[in-house]
Amino acid sequence: MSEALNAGLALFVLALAAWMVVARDTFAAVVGFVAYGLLLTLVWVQLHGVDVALTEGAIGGGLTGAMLVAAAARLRRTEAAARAERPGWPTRAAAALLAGGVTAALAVAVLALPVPAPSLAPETAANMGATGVGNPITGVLLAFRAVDTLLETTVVLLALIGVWSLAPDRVWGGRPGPRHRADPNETLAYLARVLPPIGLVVGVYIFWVGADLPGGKFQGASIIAAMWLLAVMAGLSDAPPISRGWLRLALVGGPLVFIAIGAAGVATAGAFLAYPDGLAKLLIKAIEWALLPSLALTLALILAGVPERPAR
Amino acid sequence: MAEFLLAAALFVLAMVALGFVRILRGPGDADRMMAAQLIGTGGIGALLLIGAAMGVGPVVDVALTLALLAAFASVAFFKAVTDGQPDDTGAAERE
Amino acid sequence: MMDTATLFGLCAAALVGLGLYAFIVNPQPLRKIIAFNVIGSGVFVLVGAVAYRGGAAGWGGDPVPQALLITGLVVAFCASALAIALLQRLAREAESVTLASDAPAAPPATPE
Amino acid sequence: MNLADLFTVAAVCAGAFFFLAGSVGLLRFPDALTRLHALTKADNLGLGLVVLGLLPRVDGVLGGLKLVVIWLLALLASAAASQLIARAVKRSEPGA
Repeated sequence: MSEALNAGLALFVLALAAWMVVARDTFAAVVGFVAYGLLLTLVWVQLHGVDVALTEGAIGGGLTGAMLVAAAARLRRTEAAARAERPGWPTRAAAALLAGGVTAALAVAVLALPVPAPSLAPETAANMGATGVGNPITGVLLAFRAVDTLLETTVVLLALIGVWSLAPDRVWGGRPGPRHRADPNETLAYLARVLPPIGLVVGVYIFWVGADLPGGKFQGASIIAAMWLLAVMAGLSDAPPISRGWLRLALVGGPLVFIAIGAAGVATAGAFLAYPDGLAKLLIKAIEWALLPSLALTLALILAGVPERPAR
Repeated sequence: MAEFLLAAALFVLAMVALGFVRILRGPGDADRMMAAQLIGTGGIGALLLIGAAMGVGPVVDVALTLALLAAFASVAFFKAVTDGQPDDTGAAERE
Repeated sequence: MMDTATLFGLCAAALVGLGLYAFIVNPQPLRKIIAFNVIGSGVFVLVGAVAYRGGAAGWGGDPVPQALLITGLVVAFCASALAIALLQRLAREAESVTLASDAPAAPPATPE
Repeated sequence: MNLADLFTVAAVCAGAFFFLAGSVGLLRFPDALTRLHALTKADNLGLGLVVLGLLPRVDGVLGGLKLVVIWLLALLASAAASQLIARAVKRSEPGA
């Protein structure tokens, strides 16, 4: 039965991907992508990647879906002009050939994967004791390959700086996104009053449980960011002007703590991002607690968009 | 029992695939958003069944996250369609 | 029947192909961003299938590639957000989102 | 197949039936608002019955509570989303 479920899931995911290719209207393709994100969450659970399923659900299902739907609706007026530039059949034939070739090459590679599957799981298991955390993925993210996570938090920050740098000069330092005003006793305002407190509790729970069970700061931060965004969309709160000092300090606070602890590792444990033995769990906790607010704020501001309104 | 739960998950997934047909055919954007909403709830149902069949507890946390963010796409759709002005029908009812 | 890893590995290969075709053929830039996300998720499912095969020591999958996948998902989201912000600024400035190089020169952006 | 398993099978089957009803309603009904009606009624009830069916299999009261919270959140999300979609439908129909 599990094979039947996997086959059904794979077929459904491919059908959605094919729909996104052939759909005439961008909005229809975007709705297909929202469903595609949800189905991928199920694929990750079938691939025994519950942490990845959690991340896909929070980021792929929630944040990316909302972002694309909003963008598709806003770009509707440019739709007809853009669609007119559909390439002729020679280009389409060449593209199909290229895509078929890439798929065939990948399929051959998949079918020729080495039979004793190479795995780093035994080595990870052997060294998990030193990290003090139970969840192997948190161990990998914050101890064995901590430099990846450090680079990632800086990439997220750079993405935010990239989005901000698109602001027209006259509103530089202003507030991101349009001012959402909503009828106070409307459905959206009600949802934005009820859901965020629950979402905050769930976000912190998923962040907290991440040490020993699937979860962690990225999933928790994206849930908290989504909740704040809901309040902004309902007009209950407004994005702060990007020129505020506290905001910029909060954004860089997490990565700075990460770098500080990493640098301290050079003196105490002989290498950048090495933790002195016995202190690993404490330092990992410190890094995670410092990163959570910065990540949540960065993800939320990336979604809030390009500054459009003067600060005042 | 696990086999039954997986069969039920497959059945729910098939129902959700029916909803996908509405995405294909749906004349209006609203129909497509409804189908996305159905796929969200169906996805949560299938996830819970798979988690129960596999006996993996944390899958319930994944379903919790999906349930929390289920309405997000529809909110974005509503904001984009009404591009932000407060709804006047509410006002009309209040007079 | 095929085992799970091969099934999803082949599914991933097909996703990458579909995404690549859509990326080349669809003229609308937002469709290209979506197609690029499909290619990305195809690659991620491929890595996920490899991680699934590496499951040992009591875990369902090899934690190292799964951790890299989580990093990849977050960065892919940020890249899509930046691409969409660029696209919206282009739409506001040029009133059209054509990527065709021979498009008529867009009217100079009149300060609003 | 002790009593709990029988209860699970019965409740999950009922839940699956309502998912079927919701999907068929989404496909067969003539216009957007009736589809919306069928959709929200059916799939919430379907999810509720699935959660009910899974309750005896869960370990501990906390796990059961979490399942019920998931259902309530899905109810809230579905209710709010259907209100918003319905309002969007009314706004887009000129003078409807």
